[in-house]
Amino acid sequence: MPTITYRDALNQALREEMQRDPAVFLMGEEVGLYQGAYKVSRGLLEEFGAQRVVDTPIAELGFAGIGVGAAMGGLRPVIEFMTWNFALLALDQIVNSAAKMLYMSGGQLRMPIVFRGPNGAALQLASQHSQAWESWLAHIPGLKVVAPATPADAKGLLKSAIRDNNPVVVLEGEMLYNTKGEVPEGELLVPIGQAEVKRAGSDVTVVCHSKTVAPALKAAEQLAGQGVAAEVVDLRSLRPLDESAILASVAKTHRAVVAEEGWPHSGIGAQVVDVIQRDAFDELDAPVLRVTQADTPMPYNKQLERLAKPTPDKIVAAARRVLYLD
Amino acid sequence: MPTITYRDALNQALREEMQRDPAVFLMGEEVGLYQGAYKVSRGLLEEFGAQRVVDTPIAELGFAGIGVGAAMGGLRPVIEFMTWNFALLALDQIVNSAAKMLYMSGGQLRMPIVFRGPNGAALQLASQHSQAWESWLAHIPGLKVVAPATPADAKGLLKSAIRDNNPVVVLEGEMLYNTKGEVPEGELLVPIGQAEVKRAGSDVTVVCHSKTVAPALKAAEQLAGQGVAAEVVDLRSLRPLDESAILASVAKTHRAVVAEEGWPHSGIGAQVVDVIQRDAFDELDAPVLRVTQADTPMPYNKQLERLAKPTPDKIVAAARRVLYLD
Amino acid sequence: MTTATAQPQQQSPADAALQRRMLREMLLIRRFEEKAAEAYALGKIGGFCHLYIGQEAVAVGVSAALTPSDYVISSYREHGQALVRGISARAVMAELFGKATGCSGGKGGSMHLFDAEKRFMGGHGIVGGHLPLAAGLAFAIKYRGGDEVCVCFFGEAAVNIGAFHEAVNMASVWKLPVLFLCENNRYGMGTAFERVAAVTDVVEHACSYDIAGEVVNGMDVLEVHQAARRAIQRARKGGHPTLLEVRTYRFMGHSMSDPLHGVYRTKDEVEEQKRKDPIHQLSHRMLQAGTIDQAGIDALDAEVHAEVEDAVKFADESPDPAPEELLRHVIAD
Amino acid sequence: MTTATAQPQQQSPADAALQRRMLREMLLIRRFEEKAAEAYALGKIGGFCHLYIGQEAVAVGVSAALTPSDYVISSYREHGQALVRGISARAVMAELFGKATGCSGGKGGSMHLFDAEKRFMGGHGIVGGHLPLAAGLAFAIKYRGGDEVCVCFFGEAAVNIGAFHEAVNMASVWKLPVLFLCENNRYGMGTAFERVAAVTDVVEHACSYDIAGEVVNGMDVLEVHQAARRAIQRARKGGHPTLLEVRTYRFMGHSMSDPLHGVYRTKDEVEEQKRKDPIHQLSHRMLQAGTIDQAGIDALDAEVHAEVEDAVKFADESPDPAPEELLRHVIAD
Ligand SMILES: Cc1ncc(C[n+]2csc(CCOP(=O)(O)OP(=O)(O)O)c2C)c(N)n1
Ligand SMILES: Cc1ncc(C[n+]2csc(CCOP(=O)(O)OP(=O)(O)O)c2C)c(N)n1
Ligand SMILES: [Mg+2]
Ligand SMILES: [Mg+2]
Repeated sequence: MPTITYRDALNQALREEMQRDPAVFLMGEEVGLYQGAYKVSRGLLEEFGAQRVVDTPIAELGFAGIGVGAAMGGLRPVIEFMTWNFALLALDQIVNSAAKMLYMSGGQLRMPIVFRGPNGAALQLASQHSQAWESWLAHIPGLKVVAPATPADAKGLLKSAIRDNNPVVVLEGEMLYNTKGEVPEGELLVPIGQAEVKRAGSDVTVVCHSKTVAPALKAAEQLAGQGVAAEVVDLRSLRPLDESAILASVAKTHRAVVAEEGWPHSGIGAQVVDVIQRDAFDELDAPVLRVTQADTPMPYNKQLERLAKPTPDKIVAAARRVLYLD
Repeated sequence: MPTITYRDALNQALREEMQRDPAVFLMGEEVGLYQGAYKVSRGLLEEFGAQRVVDTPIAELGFAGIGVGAAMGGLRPVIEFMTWNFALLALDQIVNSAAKMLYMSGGQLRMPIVFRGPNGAALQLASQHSQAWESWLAHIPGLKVVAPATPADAKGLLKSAIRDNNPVVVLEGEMLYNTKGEVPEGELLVPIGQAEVKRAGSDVTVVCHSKTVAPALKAAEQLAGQGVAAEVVDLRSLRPLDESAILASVAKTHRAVVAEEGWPHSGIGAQVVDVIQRDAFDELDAPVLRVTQADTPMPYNKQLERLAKPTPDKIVAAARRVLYLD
Repeated sequence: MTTATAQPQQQSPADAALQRRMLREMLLIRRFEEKAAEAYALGKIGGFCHLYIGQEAVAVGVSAALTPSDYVISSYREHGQALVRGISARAVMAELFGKATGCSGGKGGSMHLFDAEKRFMGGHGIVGGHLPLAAGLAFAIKYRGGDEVCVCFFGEAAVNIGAFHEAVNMASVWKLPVLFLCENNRYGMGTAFERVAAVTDVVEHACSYDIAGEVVNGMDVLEVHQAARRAIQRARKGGHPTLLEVRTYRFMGHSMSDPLHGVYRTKDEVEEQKRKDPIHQLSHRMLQAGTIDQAGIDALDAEVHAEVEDAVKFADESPDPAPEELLRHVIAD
Repeated sequence: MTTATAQPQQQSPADAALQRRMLREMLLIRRFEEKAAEAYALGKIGGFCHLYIGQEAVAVGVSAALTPSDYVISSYREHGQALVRGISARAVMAELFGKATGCSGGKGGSMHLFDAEKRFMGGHGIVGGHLPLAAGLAFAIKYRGGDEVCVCFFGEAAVNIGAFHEAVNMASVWKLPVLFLCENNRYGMGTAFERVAAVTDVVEHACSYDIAGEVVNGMDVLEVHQAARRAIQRARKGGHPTLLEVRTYRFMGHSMSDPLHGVYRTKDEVEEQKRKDPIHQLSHRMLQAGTIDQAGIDALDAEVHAEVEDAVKFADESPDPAPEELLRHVIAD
């Protein structure tokens, strides 16, 4: 199996789907001539031309809405946000137009559109450029939300998202683009709504997604050295949430830690905790603990930033606590 | 004690604080000449003049940002959103400017600003005009979020919000404006961050806020008829969340239901559940259950809308389930 | 940027037929809205309900310049545009009543009328929110090499919100076949435009985006029609967007829950405007030209009246959506 | 709307002193940015770092027209404006290094420089986001009856985003004392303005909002200075906003991680622009006028060079913020 980067996996997904279906087009800032701010769209302008790889002004609300309108008109837009921090300006179109169009039209207007781009913190980009929006987006009925952690999942989920007849939010990561992984040749479709056990274990479940999968796996490695077998469940899809996969793991381990990049209050982890205590109450041998970003804006200073982020050590500490090891 | 409407209580709070401090001003759509879309600002233009009661164009992002800039310049703005549905357009200014200004300036710039308006559904306003945003807003470090349910809390919390040196989100309710309640004469300040037990009970805790307080009290009444003593805890503040008040009640009842107007995924209720299971794990005799709006956009049809909303019956049913009565 | 004035009418039979149709459509909207107001008072219609009375000439004049494959998209004040687009009075009234037989299955209501087949792309409730959607529909037309156009109706107050500017700029840069049709009725709710806009000639903004701009008298359906035809021509060939400012007036309150007049506008102003009633203007003109007589007008009126009565009866007798509809259409399969 | 051209200079001693100060400030910015680039390459500065090299005349010409009580607010490309506003090179460099001694305590970094005392109201990272803040600062000035003004620096690409239009419209309607200063350096990242803007003369938008508009050559610090003085005059008396379009050019890549040239602009274009270097233009002019000699220029350069060296040393030796700083300043007491 070829080993490629997360960036190239996304690029393959876009290319393959654009080759497959002429109704698919890519729109966003710097996606064409500049080959993408993070080079995810490299080569697409050359292959598909300016009509299908569209550079926009800096007008997130406007071009997100143009994407929604194009979907109403029968196309399958892929809207790239340079980062999700800027998509804050486009939420009205994502929430009020895209997510509600099918419902408020009484089922007449499908909304096959993808909103994608890097989410969460990178390195020292400070508070306005280091925000993780998954809990906001997963809150909205009418949307689907995926957050792939590996190149294979990135390709397979983006391809599924583009073929989906609903608005799908694809949360990528600047810090993930250069990561490498095996990606099977040919057609690869990862179904939306299915979590994956990235490492099996029997002592404690670590639920994670996107950029917290790598630290969760590192933590599992450390825990293994301490005689603790952690099971790492990568949610992959945040809406719909794969509740049965979470519950199946907890039924085995009876203990859980939930890690996420976002802030704690009403985060994804809170919803996962709700699912577990609601449906696995009698299975639980300890409260579920959460590891999140510090409940602060992101500081610029490197040391402070490190303190603010979820890390393997924090996950290990939480796991040991739910195991009553310290 | 005089009995007044929630609307008049807010009006008193605005008037008193504007009389008290010349730096306080009100800005928003229709707040002046039209006396407010929901008449909360009735009479203020006449008393304070057009400089302090400012009618704006329909430009939520712009006037929210102007409010933030005015606060940077030493004023204490109160920004009214005609409804929070429209504030979706202003989130960039609320989140990226207001909530982060103190932090990213290294503590130099305080942000004494209030963002207020009706939140959640009214009657048959359909999907784009019937949304409850508390979980989104409470997610953000740097903000405070309050959601008063009674006229007294509305007055006391709005006054505290205006005097606070941080950005405070005040979530009101179109369906609450006409509700009446006793409001003590003279200075009334309700501290931000304190929940209140609106009805005492020993069998089950019902956590609620804003528009779910009334149905929770109705449910408690029905439950009383069934021999069940429900304790109704009104959060009042959603950020900071009064965790000790929640835990104190659960320590007594060992059972809890959380009701909210928002959607289920990563809602306020999920965070309350997380707090309870984390810090009262051994106290709990049953899983905590949640009552929320249906996980759908709001339909226009009256019957469907009723089905979508949290009701006393749904709260009663959830309470009976956590009591294993059915 | 040119300012159009109504060209003199030589009455060809075609003109006469067109005018007759326009008169009928304006009457239909007027009677429909009057009935909707009654039904609202009776509690049969809920939520917000924004009437179009006074502005009929705009929807009618523009719609007569369109082909069935052209797209129309509008704000929450869209009953009139939906009706002249060909959605039956029954389907529109049933939607206002929230019934399963409504054009949006009872889920959308007054602010969210949809008929994808008729290419009526909604009723949208966020001011300015549907302008990018209109540009997007035009983008899709151009992408597929079609020759349809998209007409976007919106109020003057939307010009103050960012979405207007972002959408118009991109429509111009990409030469999209779209007509931005601003119904300038002078007020956004209780706020006179001049109180909140630095420049009150909406059409001025056409310059900043290098698109065609026109201002027309929205009380004269023929003038509106001619300007719309010019704009749609520009859009169809070559995809040149137009900003068409139509000066009109709303005879009723902003919505059913708002006063007709009061602090923000005087009774006298409303009365004076009512004297320019677009329906009277056209019927008067037709009477003058002898293309219709009073009996003919009365017959048309009786006809639409019956149509609206039937629509109310239909809506009233139609079933509510089934309870399971609550969970349907959240996600498409 | 007028287009200004540099008035002929009769060299009064005052002029000479002002020019000397401007030359020094431009040199300070240039040397500071060069050092910042070095430090970035060494990994002492992280994140995004947007250099101002080539645009020095804009910050310097405008700043020289301000009083200490006037407000300045800017985007993420604000090192130069912060320096000429009087924040020490030490405090700015330390902030870029993320140190406790930085002007934002190490929490803001390159994009979020703040000094409330110096009335430098930040460094803001969302394109267009600080334009409403500028209008708000001007609103506060007018509210208190003060005679200060607020200058808002932003790039031409921000004109395509809604916040620009909403802010300018309200500033005009309310006659706020604000100067919207657009640094038109032709590119937003890798996108040439003409590829994404229907009208490429930013100043055109002044008409749509009935405010004063001027276009000036941003490579000539004196021309910028004179235009800024006129605009600030208009704002101070009577609160008339101005949209000042300054035509300038960035000699470096968009940020440290972006290429200097490539697909979006040619090496030749950059080289040609560098021949218009604002520092050379002013020093040349002063040499001609005999108000300075080469030795004098070298002395100034040596002076600022030492100042920047000191700043780097200071930043390097300063401590990181204490760990407990992570949780401080989230909420004020
Ligand atoms: C973004 C947003 N802000 C506020 C509102 C509330 N609102 C509904 S209609 C309206 C006035 C709009 O006036 P105009 O655009 O002129 O259209 P008209 O009602 O006159 O047809 C307002 C403020 C809204 N729907 N959307
Ligand atoms: C709303 C938003 N969208 C996208 C970005 C990413 N971005 C940062 S700077 C920039 C280009 C801005 O160009 P311009 O306004 O001309 O300023 P310049 O960099 O040329 O000084 C972009 C797209 C952003 N910061 N904010
Ligand atoms: Mg209007
Ligand atoms: Mg630029």
